[in-house]
Amino acid sequence: MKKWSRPVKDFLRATRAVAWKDLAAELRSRELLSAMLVFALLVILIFNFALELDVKTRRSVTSGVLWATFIFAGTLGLNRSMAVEKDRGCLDGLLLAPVDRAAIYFGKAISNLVFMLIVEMIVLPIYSVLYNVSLFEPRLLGVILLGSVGYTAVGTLLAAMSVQTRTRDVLLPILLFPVVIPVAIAAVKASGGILQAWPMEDIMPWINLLLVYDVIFISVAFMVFDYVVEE
Amino acid sequence: MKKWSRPVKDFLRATRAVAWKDLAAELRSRELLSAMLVFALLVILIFNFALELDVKTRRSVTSGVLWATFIFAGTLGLNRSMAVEKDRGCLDGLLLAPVDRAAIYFGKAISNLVFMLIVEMIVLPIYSVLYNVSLFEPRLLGVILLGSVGYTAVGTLLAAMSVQTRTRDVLLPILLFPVVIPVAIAAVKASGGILQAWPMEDIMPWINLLLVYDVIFISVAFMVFDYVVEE
Amino acid sequence: MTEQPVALKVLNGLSALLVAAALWMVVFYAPLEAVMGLVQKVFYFHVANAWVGMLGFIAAAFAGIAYLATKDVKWDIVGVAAVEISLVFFFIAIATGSIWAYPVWNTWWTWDPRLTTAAVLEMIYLAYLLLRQGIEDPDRRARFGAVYTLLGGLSVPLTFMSIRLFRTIHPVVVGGGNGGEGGFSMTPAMLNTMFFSIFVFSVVFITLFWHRVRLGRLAQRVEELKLKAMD
Amino acid sequence: MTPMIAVRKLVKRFGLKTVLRGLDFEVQAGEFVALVGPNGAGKTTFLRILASLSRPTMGKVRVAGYELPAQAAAVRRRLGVVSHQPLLYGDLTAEENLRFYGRMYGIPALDARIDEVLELVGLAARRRDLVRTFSRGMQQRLAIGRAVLHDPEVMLFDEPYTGLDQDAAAMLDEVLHTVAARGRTVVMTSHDLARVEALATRFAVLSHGVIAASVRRDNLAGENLLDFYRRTLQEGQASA
Amino acid sequence: MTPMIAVRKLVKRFGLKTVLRGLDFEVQAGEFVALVGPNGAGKTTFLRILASLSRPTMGKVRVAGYELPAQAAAVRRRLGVVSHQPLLYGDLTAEENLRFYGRMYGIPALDARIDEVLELVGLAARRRDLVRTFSRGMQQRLAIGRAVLHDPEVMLFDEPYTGLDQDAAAMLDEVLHTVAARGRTVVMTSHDLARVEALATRFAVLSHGVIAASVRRDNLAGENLLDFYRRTLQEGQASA
Ligand code: HEM
Ligand SMILES: Nc1ncnc2c1ncn2[C@@H]1O[C@H](COP(=O)(O)OP(=O)(O)OP(=O)(O)O)[C@@H](O)[C@H]1O
Ligand SMILES: Nc1ncnc2c1ncn2[C@@H]1O[C@H](COP(=O)(O)OP(=O)(O)OP(=O)(O)O)[C@@H](O)[C@H]1O
Ligand SMILES: [Mg+2]
Ligand SMILES: [Mg+2]
Repeated sequence: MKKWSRPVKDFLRATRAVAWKDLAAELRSRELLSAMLVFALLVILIFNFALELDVKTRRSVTSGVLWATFIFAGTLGLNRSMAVEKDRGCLDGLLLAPVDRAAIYFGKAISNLVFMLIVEMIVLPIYSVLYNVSLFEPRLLGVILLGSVGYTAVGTLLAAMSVQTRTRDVLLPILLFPVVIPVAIAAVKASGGILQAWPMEDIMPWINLLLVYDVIFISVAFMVFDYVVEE
Repeated sequence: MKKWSRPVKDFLRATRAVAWKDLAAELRSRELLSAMLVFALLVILIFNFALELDVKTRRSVTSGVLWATFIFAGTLGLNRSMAVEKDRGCLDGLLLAPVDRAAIYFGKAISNLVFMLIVEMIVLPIYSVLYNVSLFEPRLLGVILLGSVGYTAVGTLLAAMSVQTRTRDVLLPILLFPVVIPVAIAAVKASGGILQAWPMEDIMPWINLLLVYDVIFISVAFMVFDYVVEE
Repeated sequence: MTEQPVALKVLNGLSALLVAAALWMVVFYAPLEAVMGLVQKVFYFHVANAWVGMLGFIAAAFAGIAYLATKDVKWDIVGVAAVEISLVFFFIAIATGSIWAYPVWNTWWTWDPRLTTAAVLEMIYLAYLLLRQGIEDPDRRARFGAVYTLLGGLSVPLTFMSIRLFRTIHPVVVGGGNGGEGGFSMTPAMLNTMFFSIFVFSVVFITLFWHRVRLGRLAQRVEELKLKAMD
Repeated sequence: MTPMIAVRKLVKRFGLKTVLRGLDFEVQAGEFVALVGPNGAGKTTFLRILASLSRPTMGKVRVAGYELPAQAAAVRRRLGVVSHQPLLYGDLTAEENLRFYGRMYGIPALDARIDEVLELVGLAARRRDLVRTFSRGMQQRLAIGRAVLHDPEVMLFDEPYTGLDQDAAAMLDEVLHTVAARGRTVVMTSHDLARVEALATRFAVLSHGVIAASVRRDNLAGENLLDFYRRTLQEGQASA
Repeated sequence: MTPMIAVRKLVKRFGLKTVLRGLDFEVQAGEFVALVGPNGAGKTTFLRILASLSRPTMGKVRVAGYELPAQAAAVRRRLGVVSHQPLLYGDLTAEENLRFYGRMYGIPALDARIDEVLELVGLAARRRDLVRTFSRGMQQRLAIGRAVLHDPEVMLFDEPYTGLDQDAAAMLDEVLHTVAARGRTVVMTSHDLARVEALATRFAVLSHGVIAASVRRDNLAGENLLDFYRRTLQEGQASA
């Protein structure tokens, strides 16, 4: 393996440091994860009441309900994770460090992604017990990973924006939901297809769409993050 | 009409003053209402994806989707309306005034209720166009009023609590949803019954339950609000 | 600066004339479609508004890029102008579509991918307005606005392509089959009318856009003078 | 003469942490008391209790002749407070903010009073501007206007000079002088001993949860306030 | 000798509002400059530009020999900043906060350096406590530790004394003296002219978006700083 150049190493070090401090703080308090988790369960509960999910309809909507849950709970997590940075002016502290701003973006995005994946990995078995559906399907996990990557890529960017506005308490979901809908659709379709055992060639277009959006979102966010945090 | 005594008059004056200043500020910026409204539409959109609502299932879930929408959008509004009070320490300013704290509670609850009702009155026709269902039914409006009263009664109280915590960005829905579920169920059942033209004697129990919860929530909130805002 | 430039006055008149001409063509020149009859005539305005609206959104994204690259407020004014006008045009497209849908599909609305992506697109730019409203600092407002139009622009191609990628009931007549419910094949006269009304609405767009940019400039002048007076 | 503020054996705990430990304190009508003490001594906590924003854990507190917390409403009517934060609504104009608070206090002839107060704090020209467009100094001015709107008998000021420039500080000095001249009672906290020394008629040092010392300006006897403050804290440390 | 900070014709606009209007400013290595001026003069804005947190609208800014904003990373490496807010994570301990920032700066032998800094600001005993349980003064101490962690050549302090009690202020005085003795360059804003007068080697008055006057302590010629400040502002007004 070729040795990485110094700037690349600095970049990775900074990314790791940012992600590490989020994870370390969370490992201690676990307040973000527990909030996301409780909220996710409440959303499932609300869906349950709202839709009186019965066995027949249940199957066809599983992937939709799951993704809606992830999206709502994810917003909560993104909001909180950025609020922490605004709290005692930490965002300025980050920006004062001699590291590439993209490293800060990736650090935050990684910790957000990890939180989201953890919540998803807990919600999945709970959901499958509650509704008696089997969700253990390696391909499903792959789709969930892809969907979550796209979601947190653009979510981290928009959370960094919304937290700097006057209406920060309400803005994130409003900004995020419409933009992230292509990812959500592709994820719902792909997971639905997998759960209903569609032939692979019907699922692939959706997975490809997911991949395309992941790449687009990551590169756009990477390029514009600088403008979002500078003054 | 009997002349009201001085304390009662003071109480009403303070309640009116609190509600007035929220409404005056909102009338100018309209940012809370537009945020709630856009968010409500987004929630409907997400539900739509999640559930691929088709014409057959649609009818039976209308009331559930509507109420889930109101609940999510309402949380947004409650959060923002209380965040405004924390912003420049205004909550302390309110508490310093020589008025009964219950008047402050009712003032906030009234403005929250008004915002919620306005949003509902805009969402209803949009929803009925989007899903091609008729929602103009005086009894339905009555149920929506009752449900919203219960929701804002307890929501205003819990928002006052959550805004004073460290994790205020995430706490409100987690506190509110489980508590408000009885109201939500009763409201969903009653509105569903009305939309599906159940006989009135099947609907009445739910409306009674709503009334009971409204009374309970208002009186409990009225009694404990003092403890929530004092230190 | 206060007086309208001659070219703009000419455009005003021209726009009025062209709209009249387009109306004439739609009513008298374009033939009646065999199956759908009169409502099909809405087609010409429907497509023209949708096209112009989407082009405006794309233009806003480019203005966003230009703003981020140059930090020249001019581009911010251009961006807002493009978004605001396109929002109206695109809304007209949705409304006319709805009017057309009622007799043809027997519903005002259905959650078809085309309709949904169109609704999402409209929501994105509503969110854009809310975002701007929540920011005081004009630089940040312009920067965040630019970033968001960039993200929003990503959804335009998806909306455009939705009828060509997914199974939908919304017809494709240009460069595609005759799919969908209510599709038809265009006679040359229809084609002429369509292209003419696209041209007409483009001119109307440019006229309005010019007015809006002038308004933005004037508002800026007013701010400048206010600041001078305060100094 | 009954004192305007009378505090006996006041204890305040936050959970297990005891902040005030049996504090005794008295202020006569018309006095201007400066409350000084180290970070975390409990000055803000104490003022919040006097302002009825926080409940004493134990002890007796009387303000303007009324018991706290039992007769809080009567106390609040007679109290003006300036805290770290301006207690203003950003989405309302200067005038609307005062009108709102005026209604909460039930002030008669409110419009005239609002004009008067805006004049006093020098904001008459900006009365129709949203408060969130105000600079920090202007917000602080309006916060002071808000506190004196109902012409309270007792004023509580928590570090009101924080962040103010020389001009704004001079304006506040003037307001404080007017208020004192009209016989109002003032309690103010500050870390700026030099400023406080020039203003107050009495100095009280809050340390380890009690008023460790209290001295009238006339009795400082040539010693400067900083030395007095240092000495008090050292004695406290020695005895602890 | 090239100056440590060199600013030429700096203009900063927020939208249409011009805050800095062609400001010229130079600081030699080892100088301790106090930046004073009325509320809203643009002191914080100026320091944020020097700190690379905000971009100049026009003009040239060089810090430690590097151009801003082009060579921001090089400047940031050599810069220590204390702002109004502590820039600390409440959910991390004192030690973890320093470790995090240490990693961001790529400090070698980090553990030893952290011990040293905690000792310096007097928080060694509280190193494993969460920062959110710290009092305001303790947070400010740690913020100072954070700023000096990587031993920066240039330090920017924005009203660092705000809210500090006498002890904490003395600690900060000491840190500033040590820093100055080691030949570091310091720019500090404050509204407390008395304090500033005792510390800085040069005073600069920021008013109407430019440095209206700048004087070395040796050249104050018996005039006290407050008078100098007042005179400068008046002359500015007269000429405007
Ligand atoms: C509310 C409902 C509707 C919405 C939101 C909508 C939206 C749009 C949009 C955004 C376009 C422009 C994009 C493009 O040209 O590909 C479009 C084009 C078009 N719409 Fe609709 N539409 C609606 C209803 C309808 C209905 C009911 C019909 C007819 C049955 C219809 C027929 C067409 C046709 C023929 C085009 C041109 C398609 C082409 O480019 O080949 N639309 N519509
Ligand atoms: N709500 C609270 N919960 C727990 N502890 C508190 C609370 N409010 C204050 N404290 C603690 O009480 C002590 C006194 O705080 P207070 O704010 O009254 O100090 P202060 O004298 O005003 O200090 P400063 O000079 O820094 O303003 C501090 O140790 C603080 O941590
Ligand atoms: N992000 C911003 N957007 C718009 N205006 C701003 C922004 N930041 C500062 N200003 C304006 O710039 C001016 C200078 O502000 P700044 O905070 O630099 O003043 P200051 O000298 O630090 O004042 P103080 O002594 O009160 O701290 C003020 O009028 C302020 O309103
Ligand atoms: Mg205090
Ligand atoms: Mg400042």
